[in-house]
Amino acid sequence: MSMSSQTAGATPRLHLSKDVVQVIYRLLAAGLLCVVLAVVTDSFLSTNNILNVLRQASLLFFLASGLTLVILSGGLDLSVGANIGLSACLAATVIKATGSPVLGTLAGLGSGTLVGVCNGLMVAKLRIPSFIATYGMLWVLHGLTYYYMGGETIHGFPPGFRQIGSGYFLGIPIPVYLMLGFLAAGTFFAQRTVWGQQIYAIGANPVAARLCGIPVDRRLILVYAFSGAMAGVASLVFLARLNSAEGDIGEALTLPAVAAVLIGGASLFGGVGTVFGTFVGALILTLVLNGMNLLAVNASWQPLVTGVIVVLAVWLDMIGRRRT
Amino acid sequence: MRAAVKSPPAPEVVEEKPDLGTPLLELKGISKQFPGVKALDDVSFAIWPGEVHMLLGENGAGKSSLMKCLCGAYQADTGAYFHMGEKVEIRTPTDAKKLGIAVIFQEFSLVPYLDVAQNIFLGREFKSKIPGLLDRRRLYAEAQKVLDRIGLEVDPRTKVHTLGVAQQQMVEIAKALSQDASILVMDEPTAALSDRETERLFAVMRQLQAKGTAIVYISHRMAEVFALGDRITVLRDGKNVGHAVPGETSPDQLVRMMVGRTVDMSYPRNFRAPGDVVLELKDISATTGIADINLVVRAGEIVGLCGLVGSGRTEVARAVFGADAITSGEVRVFGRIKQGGPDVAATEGIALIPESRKTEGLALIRTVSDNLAVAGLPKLFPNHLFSPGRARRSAEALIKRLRIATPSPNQSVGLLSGGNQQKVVIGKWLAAGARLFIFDEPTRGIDVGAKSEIFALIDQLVAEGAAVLMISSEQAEIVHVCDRAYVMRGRRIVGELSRSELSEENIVRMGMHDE
Amino acid sequence: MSDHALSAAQPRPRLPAIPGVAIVLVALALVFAAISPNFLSTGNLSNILVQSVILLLLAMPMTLIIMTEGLDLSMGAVLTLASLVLALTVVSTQSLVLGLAGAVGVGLAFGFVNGWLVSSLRIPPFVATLGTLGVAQGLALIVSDGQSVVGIPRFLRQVYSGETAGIPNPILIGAAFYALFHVLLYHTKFGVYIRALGGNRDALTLAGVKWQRMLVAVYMLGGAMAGVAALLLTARINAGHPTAAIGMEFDAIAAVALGGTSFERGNGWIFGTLLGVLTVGVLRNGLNLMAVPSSAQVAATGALVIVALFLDGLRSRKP
Amino acid sequence: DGESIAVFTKNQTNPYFQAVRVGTENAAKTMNAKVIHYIPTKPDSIPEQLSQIEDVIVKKPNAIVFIPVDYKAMVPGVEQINEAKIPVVNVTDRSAGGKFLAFVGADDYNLGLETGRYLLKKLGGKGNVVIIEGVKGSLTSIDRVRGFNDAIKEFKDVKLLASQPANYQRLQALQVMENLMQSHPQIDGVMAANDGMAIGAIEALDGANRKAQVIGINGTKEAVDAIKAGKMLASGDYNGFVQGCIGTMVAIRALRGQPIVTEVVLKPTVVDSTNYQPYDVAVESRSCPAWDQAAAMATKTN
Ligand SMILES: Nc1ncnc2c1ncn2[C@@H]1O[C@H](COP(=O)(O)OP(=O)(O)OP(=O)(O)O)[C@@H](O)[C@H]1O
Ligand SMILES: Nc1ncnc2c1ncn2[C@@H]1O[C@H](COP(=O)(O)OP(=O)(O)OP(=O)(O)O)[C@@H](O)[C@H]1O
Ligand SMILES: [Mg+2]
Ligand SMILES: [Mg+2]
Repeated sequence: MSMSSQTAGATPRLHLSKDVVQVIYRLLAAGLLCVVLAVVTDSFLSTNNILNVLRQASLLFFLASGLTLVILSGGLDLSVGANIGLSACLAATVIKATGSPVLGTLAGLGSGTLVGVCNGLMVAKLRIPSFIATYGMLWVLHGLTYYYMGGETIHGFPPGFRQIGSGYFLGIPIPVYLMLGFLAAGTFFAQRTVWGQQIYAIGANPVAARLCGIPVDRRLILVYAFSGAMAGVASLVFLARLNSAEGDIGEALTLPAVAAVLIGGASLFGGVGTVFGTFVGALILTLVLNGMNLLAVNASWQPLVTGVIVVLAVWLDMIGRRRT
Repeated sequence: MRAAVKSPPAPEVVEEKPDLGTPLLELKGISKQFPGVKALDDVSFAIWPGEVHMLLGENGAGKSSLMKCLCGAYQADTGAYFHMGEKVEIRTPTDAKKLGIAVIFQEFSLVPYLDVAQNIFLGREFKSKIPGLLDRRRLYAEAQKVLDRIGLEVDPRTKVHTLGVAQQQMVEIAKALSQDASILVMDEPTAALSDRETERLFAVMRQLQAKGTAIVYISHRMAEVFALGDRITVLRDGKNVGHAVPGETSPDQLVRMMVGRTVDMSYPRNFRAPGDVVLELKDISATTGIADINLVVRAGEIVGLCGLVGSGRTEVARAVFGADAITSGEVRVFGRIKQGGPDVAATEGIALIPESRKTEGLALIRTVSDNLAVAGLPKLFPNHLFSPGRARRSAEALIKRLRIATPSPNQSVGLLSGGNQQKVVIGKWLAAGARLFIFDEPTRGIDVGAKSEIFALIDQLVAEGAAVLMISSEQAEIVHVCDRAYVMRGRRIVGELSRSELSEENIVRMGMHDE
Repeated sequence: MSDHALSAAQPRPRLPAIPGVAIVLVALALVFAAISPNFLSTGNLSNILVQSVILLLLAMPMTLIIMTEGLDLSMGAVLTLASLVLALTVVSTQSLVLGLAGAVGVGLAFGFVNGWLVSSLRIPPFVATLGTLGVAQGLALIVSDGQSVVGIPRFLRQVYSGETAGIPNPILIGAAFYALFHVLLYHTKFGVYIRALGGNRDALTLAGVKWQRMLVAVYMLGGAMAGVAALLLTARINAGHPTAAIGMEFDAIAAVALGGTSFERGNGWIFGTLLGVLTVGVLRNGLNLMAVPSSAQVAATGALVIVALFLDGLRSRKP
Repeated sequence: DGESIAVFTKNQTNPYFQAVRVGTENAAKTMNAKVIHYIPTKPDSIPEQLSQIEDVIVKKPNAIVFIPVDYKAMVPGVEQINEAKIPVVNVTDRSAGGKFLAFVGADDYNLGLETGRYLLKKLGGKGNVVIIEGVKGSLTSIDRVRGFNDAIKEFKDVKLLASQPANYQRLQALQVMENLMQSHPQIDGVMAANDGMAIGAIEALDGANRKAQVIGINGTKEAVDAIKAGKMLASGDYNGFVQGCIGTMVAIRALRGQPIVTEVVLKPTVVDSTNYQPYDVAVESRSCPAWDQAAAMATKTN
């Protein structure tokens, strides 16, 4: 990406902040998708289906929100999916062994965070490029999980624990509340705290950030730890929702999570993006899959349609931003 | 939109066109609009063969933009080009090349993992007899010739990313010279060079001039303007405000044309008795090669650090700031031993203004406001909660104080002119409330007006009790501004000059004294 | 990216300039040779080489793509689709040439689309190729209807299992393409521009080079190589299969990274990629010979990548 | 004695293959042989299993028990094993080519058919059903779904609403089911091509507070628990454990020159709330049938 073209693309003329403009465009895209689906199917606009979409999006969002901060800092975390697998299996074991959902929750969050910290240490201290460090971590985690599970599954958890995945409060699924909570917290952290600002600065130019006195290593470790912790959250919601743990539980989710962040307007070069954008990105991806299921699109076509929509969404977004 | 101050009308200058026959290249009525900025407004400009044409103006006046229009990097919104009287189109760099235009850009256009020779001949590779392949032998032979011509002693097979800033600048120059162009544009080529390389460059320029090459030269160094220039064009706020001839104009007059007011270029200082020791280096050696560095900076002083390019000044600055690891010796700041990286340094009140603004100083994709706030975040927001409004107000104050020309605090820093970018780098440390400032080439690319303001600012900082260590390749600056200076050679300190001993001759004598 | 154009001089290396991947490769080979008596047999070594060729064919163009600060996530899916097209064509026409043309054609088409999305529409490579990954995968399912394509004629299998002058064909093919890529990267304009595409695109613009076309060409090269790899893959599994090579792009990316090519600034080398591919091959082979459980193999693969890059990092600490 | 048997399975994540592996180990232990497992590090990877075959040939085990990750694409690998003259027994998925000592498996089609019929009978021969398919193109999925469909054809009043794949993945099955429930207000029965997907569907139904009868295939511990708890109707028994046992026994007996059988296709059993007890034990604590029993199940002998 050439400097002039890229930067030229990102400059609004008005005082309307860049982020706000991005978000508006992306919401429009999601809205358009909704209108299309509402017109071509009769079941899309039911309350049930909307809640359904939101709950499915929440699983993706947990992963993607952690990933957003990593990508903002100029890195990538490919290990989130594998992290879910390990954390879910550990949490499941602990719940089974102790009967205590609280201890299980702590185990899931703890192992997720620990993996994240390891990623952070590799990236910050050993200076291994994040793509590679977390890709290596992905394999290590898979290996550990496969070894630990030996091809078995763990299933059947106490109803109290299952609430966080399949429960409702005031008619709205609990994961949706969790999603909105993390959306608010993530947005606040990124936009309204000094640490968040420093993460943006690191992503935009790590060398300059270091020479500005930002403790780059510590912030990076924080970012990866957060991403790991969010994988831990996702693993718990998965566990509670699916009522069983198996080794490859999160495997298929890594690329969609990255896609959600990128559709949300973040740049893999770092320094650009918002948590809210990621939220909309996750929503768009989920809507596409939901729509295809509602329309009973032949399964062979699903990857193709998803692929085209991912590219279209990002392209429209870029045009939108260039216009401003 | 631009932040220029209201100014009295510029003094009247002779507006008659000298009768020199048909210009080699003439630009008429060039305008260029960027979002929020009218960079060029109906500018006309002409160059004749064999002349060195100085292009002057404040930071952000539109000099680089004009040259980018001239070489096809930007497309002008309106305007026409005439080559030897004939109307031509310059829409792409290729068009410009065909007309024999070569450019040395203000921002480097080098490829880090190609070697020096490949960079010099990028886009003009030599074909081998075997179709499709390259003639590498010829490439290195030709490159060696160009390097010899400008006196750069670097193996043409060296990868460019291993070179220092000055050497990269020389490669950039070599790249333009190798094109044997009839029009050569040089955008602040000497901003990163020391006197020795500069001399060499001037010699080459005189040869070219003798051969009939037209040279457009942009510089903020007044001495160069008068030493080299045949004719001068001054831009202000994107407009051509007049022509001048060096022999008939004084520096003061030129400056007034540029900035629309009088600027005191003697950089007045109030020398005071220094206070407590703020920085003390004892026998510092670092992985970067500097050895046995001893120096002291007291509160209320500006201490210079001079020497040739590559003498290790930057490395000393980085070692103090903790950016490079120290292998032996100790750094004392405010009497306490300092250990740790730049984050520790920043919390202890040290500021480093690095030499390379693009790679080390700025987050180019972020806004002016973001960049100005980033070093001062902990100070501005002690409770860790960031407030965009507060950051913006702080940025607006700095933009005013440093007179940064930007359409708004929300402009991406990458879109500012070179000098204004440099001001942002300085500005961000003012917000951090540092008490020991290390300036590495702080005035690189900064116009004369801004320069005197920045020195006034530095003077004010020391008056308030701050301590300053300043690196500059412009010896005149060191001589004018510093209380004392250390001279470096071969990565060691070879001497100290007190205020009374501080003169350009002494610096050169100490720093150059070759083995 | 070009914004971070040129860093200041880097400190001199403190360790000898041996790339991490070479250290790891030699160390692995020594360990396996010591533990497993079969490891150093000619049969086994040729085995490793033959097994590595398909990955090498993908990893080499991936190296170039990564050097342009790009990425091609669609490679595995395109390889799969090309393999199906090749199988279908060969089965119906009995012509190897037509089949190969079809496979390479599919690869070129996808390469062109990738390149166009990246260079003209300026869609980030990760997103663009993630999109075409889905398209290729979908098409693979559609043309095959989820079934394997079988009935591959004998002559196609011969391409993979045959020998020429006593050397297995895949090794010859791999060597020939390695030579081609070496020349391409170090002795042609294209190679110079690839580095510049990643290092400083503005420099190319200013030098009057139409780099958009170059970028499209790089991705098309990747597609074409996926087509060539499809020939070997189809011959190897004697079938076309809709998931045969899904995910192989990540193996290729890992091999490239293992080889020391960086994701930024056009810094890469093709020999490192060869070493990276061989290291992965040696590791898998050795662990299989030692009958190491699969779960440990999985973990070892990850650890290996990390270690090699860590060794590289030790050598050239960033300032 | 002490023969080494290389066992190839498809992946490390599906409990079914774990059952097969435990079966092979159990049989080998009682017969004083040892097994080494080869599992692709990437689930179901064709090139990787081929590479593993090549590596194993270098090591020359005494015999191989082989589940191809793809029954067609793995034929060249089997041919290499044949060339290396290593005796090999085919388990679970019947390879499309190559020479084997024997095939030990279950009949996916009949399994699908019987389990499907069981569901439809329980529904009283009428109602709306959906099918959740496995990985498209995999033999098991194709045959099981064919069986489901043929069962549906036998009942005129049963309507097939949709047939969607969820790749043998629990989460995908859950989401597919959630989405199907949106467009189909009345679903009476769900036929899933394996237990994991069946459980995923059950979770989706629970989440929406809807009821339907769900069947799966494989007879895993998890399914048995669900049947016990009354959440799942039935699971077709695929009995990987026994397949592993018999496959290994055949291989070892052949090495020792003892008589063997050449084909065992296990009869489908539908596990429901009336007959789950034998399945309600962890695979690790089951034991292989004696050879007489195994030989009695043979569908072909030489
Ligand atoms: N690509 C661009 N997009 C938006 N604004 C631009 C762009 N390039 C230049 N400008 C604006 O145009 C004005 C003129 O810039 P230019 O770089 O020509 O100044 P200059 O005279 O070379 O200054 P300096 O002495 O600091 O190098 C500045 O206000 C700058 O911010
Ligand atoms: N003798 C040398 N041979 C080759 N390169 C050298 C030599 N000395 C220095 N350099 C290069 O020049 C770069 C600039 O040197 P350095 O930063 O140490 O000096 P400086 O005094 O700060 O110069 P500058 O004017 O660039 O700030 C060094 O990093 C190094 O790469
Ligand atoms: Mg300029
Ligand atoms: Mg310096």
